[in-house]
Amino acid sequence: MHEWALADGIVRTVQDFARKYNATRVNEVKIVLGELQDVDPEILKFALEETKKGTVMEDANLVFVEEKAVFECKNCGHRWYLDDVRDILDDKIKEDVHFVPEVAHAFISCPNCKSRDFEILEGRGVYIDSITIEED
Amino acid sequence: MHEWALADGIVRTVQDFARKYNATRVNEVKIVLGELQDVDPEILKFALEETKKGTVMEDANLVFVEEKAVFECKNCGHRWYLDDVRDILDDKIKEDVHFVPEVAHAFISCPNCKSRDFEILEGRGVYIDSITIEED
Amino acid sequence: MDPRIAAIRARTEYIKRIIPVASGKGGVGKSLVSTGLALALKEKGFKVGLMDMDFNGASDHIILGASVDEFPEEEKGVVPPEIHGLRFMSIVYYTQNNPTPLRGAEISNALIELLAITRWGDLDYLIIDTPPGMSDTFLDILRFLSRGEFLIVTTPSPLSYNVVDKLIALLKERNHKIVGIVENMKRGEVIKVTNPAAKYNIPVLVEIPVVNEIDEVIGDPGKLMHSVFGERMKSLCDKI
Amino acid sequence: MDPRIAAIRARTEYIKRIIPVASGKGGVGKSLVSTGLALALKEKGFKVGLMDMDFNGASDHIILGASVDEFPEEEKGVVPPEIHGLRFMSIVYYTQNNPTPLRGAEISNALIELLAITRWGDLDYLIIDTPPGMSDTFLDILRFLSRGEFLIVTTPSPLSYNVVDKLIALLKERNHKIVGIVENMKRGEVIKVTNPAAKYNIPVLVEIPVVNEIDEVIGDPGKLMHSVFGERMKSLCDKI
Ligand SMILES: Nc1ncnc2c1ncn2[C@@H]1O[C@H](COP(=O)(O)OP(=O)(O)O)[C@@H](O)[C@H]1O
Ligand SMILES: Nc1ncnc2c1ncn2[C@@H]1O[C@H](COP(=O)(O)OP(=O)(O)O)[C@@H](O)[C@H]1O
Ligand SMILES: [Mg+2]
Ligand SMILES: [Mg+2]
Ligand SMILES: [Mg+2]
Ligand SMILES: [Mg+2]
Ligand code: NI
Ligand code: NI
Ligand SMILES: [Zn+2]
Ligand SMILES: [Zn+2]
Repeated sequence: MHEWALADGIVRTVQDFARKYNATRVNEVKIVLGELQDVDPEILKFALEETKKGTVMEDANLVFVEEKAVFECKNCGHRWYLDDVRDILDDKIKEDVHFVPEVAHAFISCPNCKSRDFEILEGRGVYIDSITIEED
Repeated sequence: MHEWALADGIVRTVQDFARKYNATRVNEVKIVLGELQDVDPEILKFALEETKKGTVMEDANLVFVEEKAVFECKNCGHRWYLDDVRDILDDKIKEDVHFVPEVAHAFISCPNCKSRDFEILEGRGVYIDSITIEED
Repeated sequence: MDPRIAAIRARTEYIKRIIPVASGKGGVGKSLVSTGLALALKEKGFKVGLMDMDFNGASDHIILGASVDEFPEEEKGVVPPEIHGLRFMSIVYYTQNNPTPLRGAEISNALIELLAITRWGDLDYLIIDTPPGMSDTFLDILRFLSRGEFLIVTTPSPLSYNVVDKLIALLKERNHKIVGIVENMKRGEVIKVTNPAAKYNIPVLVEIPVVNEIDEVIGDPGKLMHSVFGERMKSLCDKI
Repeated sequence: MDPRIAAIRARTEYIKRIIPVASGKGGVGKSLVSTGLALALKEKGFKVGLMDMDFNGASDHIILGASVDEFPEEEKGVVPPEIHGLRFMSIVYYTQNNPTPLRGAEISNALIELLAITRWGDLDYLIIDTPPGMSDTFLDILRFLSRGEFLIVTTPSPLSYNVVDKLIALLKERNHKIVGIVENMKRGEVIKVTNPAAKYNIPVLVEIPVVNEIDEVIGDPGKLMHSVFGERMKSLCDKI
């Protein structure tokens, strides 16, 4: 349910954007959901539908795109996917990472060299890919 | 003259690369020189010519490309170029930055908001853009 | 576009004053001062939040003797659990006490995430404990919580003064607010080096002596607040 | 491709032993131990380099009383100036004593640059002073100087032990070498919490008491080495 806080951030960001470009309405908002954070699209969608009521994005079409998580080891250069370390992730760990994706470093290490010094190249969390507006 | 240490790094990197791909000779090495570090291409070229003797890159053509320095403020988003702050840079500061480009943060701040919290997007220092080899 | 930036503004809207406790130098007592000050303010009847932003050296939960095994409640965000009357947020709720090495960019990302989801609600004070250095966390506080009023902690050592001096210079340069300086672990001898407080004309709000038995009260806020350290924290309340 | 990575290997080739002095915790005495140990090893006749990798909290030049106004000599790289018989490298040669806030990624970049250009030459020991935390600098030492043998500094406080424990866990996890632990600023009372040394079976090489007059010898290596602190550093030499 902390998805409401993310929804709130999305709506505010779209509102700021619309104001900046004098938009009369927002047609579409494309939202990327990074696999690592594992945000439930249904909950986020519901939260967004509620939050956007009465705003400039009231009638906007919401498009969700899922993004695979990709990791790269800074120590040995090895690149891997979430599926490669899926067996480490119990429910408690999944919840931890759901709230703060960076705590992945407490649980996951490079499958090749065991280092915790890796980068999350893609699929970390939630961000806005594009906003389509109608101008004055 | 600390350019010799950089030349040494370039030659070693090219040698490692050539070994990895079983190259019999290296035809060309393209080297990017970031404006901020202000490395003298003549000195670097001379150091490279000397250092590469007897190595797999002995006959390689050296191509130098200059890259403008671009800065972006993390605080206000403003983007600027080295020329915009040129008046701050006396000879002593230029030397400081020549050795360790990051110390720019000790001397330069965002022309818009005065924050020292900026990123060097491009033109920081020396790196190898490409190596062209002949394989076995 | 990062939707969390706008969320941070909304999440911190009803906080009256934000007090980052900083130093530049490590081991000067930032965590004890942050936690002690938060507890003292609460005793005076204020609504107080405490956020431990030293992700690699998180200490406030240890000083508080807080259990961090349960997740903070989720309700349109994350509600900071109440610990000894403080609304307390720390990354340790999510690390299961594992070492969690984070590079600066990741520290920044985690910090933004926590600020975007934590629902402090109405607060008189949000006290922020910070890591040493003037790297990502410090710069992000300047960026996202620019109305923060800094409380600077130092010890009377040339090694602290040197770093604290640089931190103050950075804050002054862009007119960030500084409420004052806490001089901690005074040993009583005369020191030849001068506190940068004088140079920058910043008030020294309180001096705290070395409290030999302090390690014995870590984990027990009641005892901490009854020690000499706690007494000084109470007097600090009236000066910020 | 970054040509500096290969350069680092070449620049550190003729160093027999690399000793990073680390803790995770700030203010435990890493800088005093790094500098004191380097001076003690030199007194025994070894060729010693000292590198201050705590860019935001650079302290070793202050402990050494070193002038850093002149650039290190350029000769096919950069030659670390000899200070009290140590080959000494620090970012302060290049910052003109200005505050230099660097985010983690920049700390990493500056560190790689310094390692790539510094010509230590033949050394028996390179002592590396490190910042608190386990962020970019720590991770880069593991990455580029993986043969480093860590000397861990702690104080006898639960707040230090907690962080030191995590640092040791990280080092052990991937079999990095640990030469031992220095327990600094012992105040003589019995502490109920146990040093993680026991848990991990790591030797405590030396215990250093609180030296009240230490601030008066900062900047004067001769006096530092004649203090109780200096005596402990000499005995540490034989144990690493
Ligand atoms: N007034 C004091 N007297 C004695 N010890 C103190 C005092 N203040 C702090 N300490 C000790 O100093 C160490 C560092 O304190 P801490 O609050 O963790 O500092 P920081 O957060 O700046 O790293 C801890 O071991 C703590 O117990
Ligand atoms: N044995 C000791 N006795 C008294 N003070 C000490 C002792 N060791 C260190 N200090 C003081 O503790 C502070 C931190 O020491 P420092 O070497 O800067 O630690 P770090 O590098 O871990 O931050 C300094 O003010 C220093 O003078
Ligand atoms: Mg959940
Ligand atoms: Mg020069
Ligand atoms: Mg602390
Ligand atoms: Mg230090
Ligand atoms: Ni959730
Ligand atoms: Ni040069
Ligand atoms: Zn790896
Ligand atoms: Zn700016």
